[in-house]
Amino acid sequence: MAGNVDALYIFLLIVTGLMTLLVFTAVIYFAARYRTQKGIRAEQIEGSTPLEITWSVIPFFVFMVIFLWGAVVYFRGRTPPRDSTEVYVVAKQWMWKLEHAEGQREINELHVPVGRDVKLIMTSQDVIHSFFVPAFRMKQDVVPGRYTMAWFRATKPGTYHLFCAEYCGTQHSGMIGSIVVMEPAQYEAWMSGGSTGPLSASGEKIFAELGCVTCHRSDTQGRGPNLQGIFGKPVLLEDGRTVTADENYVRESILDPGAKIVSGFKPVMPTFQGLVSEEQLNALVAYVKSLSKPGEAGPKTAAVPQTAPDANKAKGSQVE
Amino acid sequence: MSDSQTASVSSAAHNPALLHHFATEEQQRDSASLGMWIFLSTEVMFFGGLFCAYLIYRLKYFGDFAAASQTLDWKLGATNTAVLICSSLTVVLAVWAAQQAKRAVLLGSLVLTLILGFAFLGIKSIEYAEKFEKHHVPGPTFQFDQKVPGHPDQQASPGHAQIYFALYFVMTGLHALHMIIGIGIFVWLLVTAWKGRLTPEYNTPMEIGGLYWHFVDIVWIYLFPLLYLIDLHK
Amino acid sequence: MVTATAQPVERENYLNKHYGVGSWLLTTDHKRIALLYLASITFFFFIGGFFALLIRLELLTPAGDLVQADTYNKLFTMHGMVMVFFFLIPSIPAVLGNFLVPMMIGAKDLAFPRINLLSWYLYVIGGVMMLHCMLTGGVDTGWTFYAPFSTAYTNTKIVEAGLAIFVAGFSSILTGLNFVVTIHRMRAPGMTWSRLPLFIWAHYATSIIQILGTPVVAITIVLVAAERTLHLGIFDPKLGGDPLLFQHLFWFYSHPAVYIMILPSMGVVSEVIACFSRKRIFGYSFVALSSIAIAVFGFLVWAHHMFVAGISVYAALIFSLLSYSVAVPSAVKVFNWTATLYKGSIHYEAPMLYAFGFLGLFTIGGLTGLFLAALGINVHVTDTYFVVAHFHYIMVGGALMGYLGGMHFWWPKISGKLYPEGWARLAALIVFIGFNLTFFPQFILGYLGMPRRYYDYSHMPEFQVLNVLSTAGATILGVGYLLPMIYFLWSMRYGKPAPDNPWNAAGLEWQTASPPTTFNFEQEPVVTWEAYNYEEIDSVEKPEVHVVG
Amino acid sequence: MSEHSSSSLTTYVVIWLILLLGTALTVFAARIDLGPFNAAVALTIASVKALLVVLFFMHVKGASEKLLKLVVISTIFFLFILLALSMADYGTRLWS
Repeated sequence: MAGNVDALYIFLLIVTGLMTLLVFTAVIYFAARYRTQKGIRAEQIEGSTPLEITWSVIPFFVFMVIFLWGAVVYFRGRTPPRDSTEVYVVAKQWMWKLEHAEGQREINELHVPVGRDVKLIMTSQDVIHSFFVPAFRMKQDVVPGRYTMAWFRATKPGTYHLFCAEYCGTQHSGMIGSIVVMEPAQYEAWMSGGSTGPLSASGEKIFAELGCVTCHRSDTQGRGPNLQGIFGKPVLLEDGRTVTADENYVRESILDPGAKIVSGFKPVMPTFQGLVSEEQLNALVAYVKSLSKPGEAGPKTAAVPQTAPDANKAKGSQVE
Repeated sequence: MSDSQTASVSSAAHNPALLHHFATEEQQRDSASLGMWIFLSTEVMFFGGLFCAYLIYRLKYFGDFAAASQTLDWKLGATNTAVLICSSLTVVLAVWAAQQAKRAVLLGSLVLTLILGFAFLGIKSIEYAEKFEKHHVPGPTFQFDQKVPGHPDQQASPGHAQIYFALYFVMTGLHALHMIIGIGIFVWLLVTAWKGRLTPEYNTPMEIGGLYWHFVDIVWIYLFPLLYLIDLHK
Repeated sequence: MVTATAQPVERENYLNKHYGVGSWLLTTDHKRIALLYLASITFFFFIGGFFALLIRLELLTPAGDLVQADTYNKLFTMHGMVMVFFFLIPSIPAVLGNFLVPMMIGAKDLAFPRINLLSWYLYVIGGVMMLHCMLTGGVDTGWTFYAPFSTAYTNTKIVEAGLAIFVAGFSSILTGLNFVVTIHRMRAPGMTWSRLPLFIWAHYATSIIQILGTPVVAITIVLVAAERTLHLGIFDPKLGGDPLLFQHLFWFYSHPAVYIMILPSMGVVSEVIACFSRKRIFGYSFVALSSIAIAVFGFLVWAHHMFVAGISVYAALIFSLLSYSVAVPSAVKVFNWTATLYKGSIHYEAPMLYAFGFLGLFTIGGLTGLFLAALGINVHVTDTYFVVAHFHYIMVGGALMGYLGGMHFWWPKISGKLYPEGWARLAALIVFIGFNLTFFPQFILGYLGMPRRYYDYSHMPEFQVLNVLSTAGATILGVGYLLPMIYFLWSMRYGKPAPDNPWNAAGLEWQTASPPTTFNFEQEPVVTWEAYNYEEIDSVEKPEVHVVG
Repeated sequence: MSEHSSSSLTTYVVIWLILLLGTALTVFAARIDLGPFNAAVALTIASVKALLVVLFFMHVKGASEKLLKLVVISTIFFLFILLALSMADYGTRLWS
């Protein structure tokens, strides 16, 4: 991604450099050449419509090239590839809490393998933050009350800056961290420790604890829709609209169940606003998502026994 | 302020209302009228920000907005609409009377306008009082327990209803503030007219005061259907 | 049009006609109100500048060692609020515009002199509220007030600062209203639209923005204050609100507000370049209409401040596309000014040096705007020092260069005295060098990834060199800004008396006395010539114009 | 505008009656189910009423200059920009 942005950046540097050179040369040349001299009067020129059209239209077309190029780069940056590794990000004043789909939790540090697409599913617990990794030319505001997405693919192992780029209060400049990009083998080694089981497994547990299973059953008898295989699919709503069941849809359905009623169901679900933390929500979303993964009819429950997380690898493990 | 300092322009001599920096009365009147129109443009954008917020949330939380809207009494809203429309008529009559030098009509229309203005505010305050009783005023005491119209089994979200009431109070409150200012202007106009200072030659204050009043009326013409009549058929 | 030599006995003028504090505080003379504004905005400029200096000093070293984090956050917030709402927005319109708009169109005063005075009082009330707010704790949200930080999290004086800006906003609205009515209704006989100086066109365009944009930010501030005190939920996601709605409403005004700052400056530059090239502006009607175009298109681009904020990608596309629409008229202006120099007879007096400075800085500022409007690059550079550098090039490089150029150009008219030309040229040079040294490194900092509003960068020591350069530049820049204030004040007492038309310039304001009489003209002017009739002016034999002090 | 006579009085009364009728019509339309068109109908009626007030009560129709019309139209234009471009975001955003 960095390459795409830099290419456009260099193109813009050249274009604007030429424009600057043009204007500056003309100004300096005219200023020197036509400095006031005794006996020589200024020559009055009214203007020239062809010239005006020329210097409106040519820049306009140059601008359109920049626009289109910029739009292409932007679209690519906004569209996570389908099979990305997923990381859930919860921002709060003033730290980053990151949780891998595989269950590893980190604070202010994110370990990723080189060459793999990583999708970030981000939300904030309080004010607006912004997830900014200059080396990846990637930035996305993290907004409370909803998910925003971003993705990147690191191409070189190393440690890169992670900044909060949206002003968020006193310790805004302390809300920094690092992205550690590792060789796949190292990454696998790192991943093997410190997990309390996949996020979807904790999601399944919460799903059971909150009693969601009583209505959202895996057959057609439930009072709520069967959630098997719905993720990523269009959902027909009771008012006739169709929406795609993405992360934000699942999130909204938990927090504001009345907003989008699935066709054929009654609005009986109570809201879980204030009852689940952002981390628990992420786990629930990961669980619902796992119900749609091919070959993964349900998550392998508690594949890893509940062990204390390795302090070196995952510094923060407590859900508040 | 400094108009008494000079009388350099010849035509200024016979009209004390002509300010020194204008060449003619026509220039002065046209300036005042244009000034009021531009001020009203500002006012449109002032309310525009609120309408924008209202529009977005209404589309997003339509059912909850409908539920909240239906706790309002549309009959009172409609009455107030009629009251304001009548007051617009009396205002336009007052402008006409000032231009035609019909003193009795002028004074009568101004008094009627004021009565209608107060009637509007009276009805509005009855509505506001009801909101306080029902705990529909946004803030710590806010309570809302209504079903979404057309969905007898769906409880409307109190949070979203609170947004409706927040916008309701800001919009109608701002409108009421404009009404109060308008009443102030019209009291002043009544005094001016009583003293005989509004003449066919000089009635600019009446004209631009009228423009202001009509604008406030127009705002209400939009507020009424937007706030009171959501999904009323359900 | 005779170059009047200074007369031994001072003629009666707007400055000496009345004396006493009351004659100033109750004046309805647009020229005196302009001076009231001049004094008040200069005061706020130095307050804002002081904050800027502290910010730069803090960033000299990576660690946060000069002030506390909270203090730093308040410093950049106050710097922004004071500079934007209490200096840049009123600067050229309320001082030079107030002074010159009636004179340039041959009117005795603005259409509503008392409203004009009211504007100043509103400005002062807003300013006093802002000062009070700053002295009793201040605000730490950044001048952008983003919700929900401003509405639910910070414990600083949001409501008070918001109210101050609300009141000052009405001052701005009323100034714009006054200008539009004046330009429509008060033009002297013969002063047709096609004969208006470009300064007037620029102010007309500016006024449109003030009238239509300011009320939206005013109501937004009301909503923030209400939300903060009553927890309505309009911008609070916990209660169902959308924090992005705040950003939409805020930028609907605050993007066009940049054009409130830059358009009048462009007007000044048009006047100055024409005068010191002794030429009619190349493509007059295109320059005039491009001002209107900038004002109108300026309203279509606001969400380019929000490309990474979480708006829909389709909206981002639309706003990126529209953002380029505003670049075209800006480019047209630059090309026309450049073309005006061609075959001119160019003088290098201080105002012209500022105009050259404007051309250079505005070109860089404008072209870096192309980077920010390009979606792909915006993602990387937004909310970094790249943006900080970009908008300072426009708002300080552009607007302030124009303001200073205009102050020098019209100072003889305003004060009746000549400023010391040598010092003025030196100051122009210092400002130009200091400015570039301060802000050019910030473009690089931004692309390297330094986020804005960072108090402490001790984990990124690689940013220090560029920050040191920037702080060094700021010191030079500070000297450059102090100099004009000193010699302007000096010239009021010791300067040589100015002739009525020291630059031998076109325009009605130069055909009246320096300083002008209370009602500007001895008799109502009748305009029979086109704007910038330098050919006629220069064909009258007269000694070379040189008024170096 | 000095030639206002009894004919303009008639106009005022007629407009007044139309406005009252419009209000009644709005209420009536709101009470029948027009599907998605309820809001559109209500806003259309309101806009017609507002237009009548502007043209006849605020005398834009009889105004000798085009300037007032320009002020009205450009104000509506900028209001439209505010609403339309905001909706360009909200209308195409998948709601959270």
